[in-house]
Amino acid sequence: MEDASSPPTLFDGDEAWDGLPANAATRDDDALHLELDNWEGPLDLLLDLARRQKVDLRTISILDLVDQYLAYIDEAEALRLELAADYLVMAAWLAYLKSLLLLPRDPEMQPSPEELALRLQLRLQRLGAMREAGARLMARDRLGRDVFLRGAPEGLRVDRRNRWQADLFAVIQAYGTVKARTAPVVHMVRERAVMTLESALARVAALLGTTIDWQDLRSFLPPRGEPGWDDPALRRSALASSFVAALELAKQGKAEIAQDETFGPLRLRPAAAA
Amino acid sequence: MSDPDDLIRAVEATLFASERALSPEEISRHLGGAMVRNALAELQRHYTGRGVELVERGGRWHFQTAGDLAHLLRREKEEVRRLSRAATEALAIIAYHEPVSRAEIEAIRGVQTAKGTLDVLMEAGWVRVAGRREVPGRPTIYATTPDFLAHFGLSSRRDLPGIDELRAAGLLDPVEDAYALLTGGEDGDRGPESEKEDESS
Amino acid sequence: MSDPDDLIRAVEATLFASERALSPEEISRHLGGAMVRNALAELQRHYTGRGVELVERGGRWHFQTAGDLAHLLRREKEEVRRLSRAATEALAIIAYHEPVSRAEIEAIRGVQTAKGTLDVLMEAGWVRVAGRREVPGRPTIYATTPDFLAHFGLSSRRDLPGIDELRAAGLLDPVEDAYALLTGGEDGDRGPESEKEDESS
Repeated sequence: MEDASSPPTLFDGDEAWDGLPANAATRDDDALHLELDNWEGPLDLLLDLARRQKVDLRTISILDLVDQYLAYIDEAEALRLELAADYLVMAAWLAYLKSLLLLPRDPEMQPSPEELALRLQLRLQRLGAMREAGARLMARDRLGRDVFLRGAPEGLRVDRRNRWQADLFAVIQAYGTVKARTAPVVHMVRERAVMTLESALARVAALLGTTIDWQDLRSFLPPRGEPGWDDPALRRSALASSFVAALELAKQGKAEIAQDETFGPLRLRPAAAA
Repeated sequence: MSDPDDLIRAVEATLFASERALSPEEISRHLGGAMVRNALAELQRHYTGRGVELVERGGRWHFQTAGDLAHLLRREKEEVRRLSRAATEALAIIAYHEPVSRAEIEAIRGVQTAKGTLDVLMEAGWVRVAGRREVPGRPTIYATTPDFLAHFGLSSRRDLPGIDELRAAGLLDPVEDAYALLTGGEDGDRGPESEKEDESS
Repeated sequence: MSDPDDLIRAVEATLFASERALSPEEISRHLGGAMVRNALAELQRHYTGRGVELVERGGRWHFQTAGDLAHLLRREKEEVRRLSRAATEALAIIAYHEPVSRAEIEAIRGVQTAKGTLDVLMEAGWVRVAGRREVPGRPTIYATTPDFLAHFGLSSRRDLPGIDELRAAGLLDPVEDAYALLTGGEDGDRGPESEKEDESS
């Protein structure tokens, strides 16, 4: 029932399985017994055993398959091979299925033993189909093994080039910025109309010479009628300068200053000729 | 030998020079917006039967050596990954059923899939995460990539070997659906939703 | 199109897949000792005028993209970039004072000007080297180009507004803040340190 002429290397272990489908049928019995690790679980082992029946999976004898599986498990146990639990679970389930199939049936049973067997058969068919498909894929002309891309492609390059964007306003504005930033800094003080201390001193001293009695300091200021002297800022300046002039004259002993109350009018008169 | 027109020459040169497969849109963009589909068809025809062929893989085009010359070109230093049996089966299941969740892969294989198995396929660039299935638990689902098609010489998933026969035989349907069909029962534990998804992909 | 014989196809595929140019002897060795010279000649004839050519260089053969299509291998992609503030200022100074040396630009700007700033202006095509100033050190001097006038819509440099006009427009007032706002405040080719220098000067 096996085809010993097929190369055993087709099935050379789990790590390098790249072979052809249906190769279970090509393995000899020794391999079957010794290479337990070759199966990817109980379903895989069942599929292998099914393929050994050398019939279409749709017409497989489930009873035969169950017997083969149980025989294999028995043998493995006899050889004290360590069996993974799922192999034993499958064995138990298959033994149960076999008993159901052989015993007089219980018409009430759902699903029936035949349906359970059918389900197993469907699963085996699907796994078998995929294993075969995988093998057919692997056997195709594969890129880098059977067919090759160009060994030394020149490659397509995309050169990125910058297109610089600026507008005239930005350039002109930048120039303005540079000029503004680097222009020498000159501090300009705005010219203001003032009455200088010198002119106030001259005016107050001159007016004081024509005065006999106390006079309000404000009467020493230039009269409002004169051009420019209506400017309140200038008047404040004149008042301040005249006050300082009065203090100066008092210090020189040429004038006397009196103030009757806080913030009251300042009065001024020539110093009594002592 | 007829002289190819400038567009054909340009497409030929672009594909020859490119380090990777190009979609018609990419070629067109590279050539300033020209329509390239006719040129591709013409080139493909021209290279048919030569030592080098122009092929389409997952919507992208590249030149490659002709498959029947593999025996001459096969390199001693094998650069192609040898997949474990588990990975091969998982890849086949993903390719023929995509998108599939890990649980669906395991349901077909009847055994748990080691974490590393899918990693190997993703590292090879053949499988990608394709989102999550909108069912309880929102499992991650997997699908193949354009690189998968290119590596195995498939123009599209329709070229997967035997996929039409497998589909016709119902072998791409879940066991429960096939079972329900065969027994006339309604006892499918998978909804029509996942079924539809299988078909449309 | 005549079907190439198997040897021609094999030589074609071998050269295509090779990572380097091959001598006829190497090809022959690869193909089990076949005589390949006729095949090479036939292939070269076949590819003449196509987008890809078979060429011999120093006794070794390889495929390459046709010379007149080499421009296809490089596609230029333009990126529009705004001139940095430093570059804009340097450009303005060159425009107003040309020809000027870098030291003079720095003296006017009041800050150091990075080498890259002038490079950008030259890359943009607005500034050119206009010789050297015949003073100790013979510094390079810079001037604007006709492209500068064209880009900014000036018929000559005399169209640039004069200092008086700038003043009248308020452009000689410190406008750091307004300027920063207008240009996004970024100063591409200069680090934050020199930027600070800029502010404090």
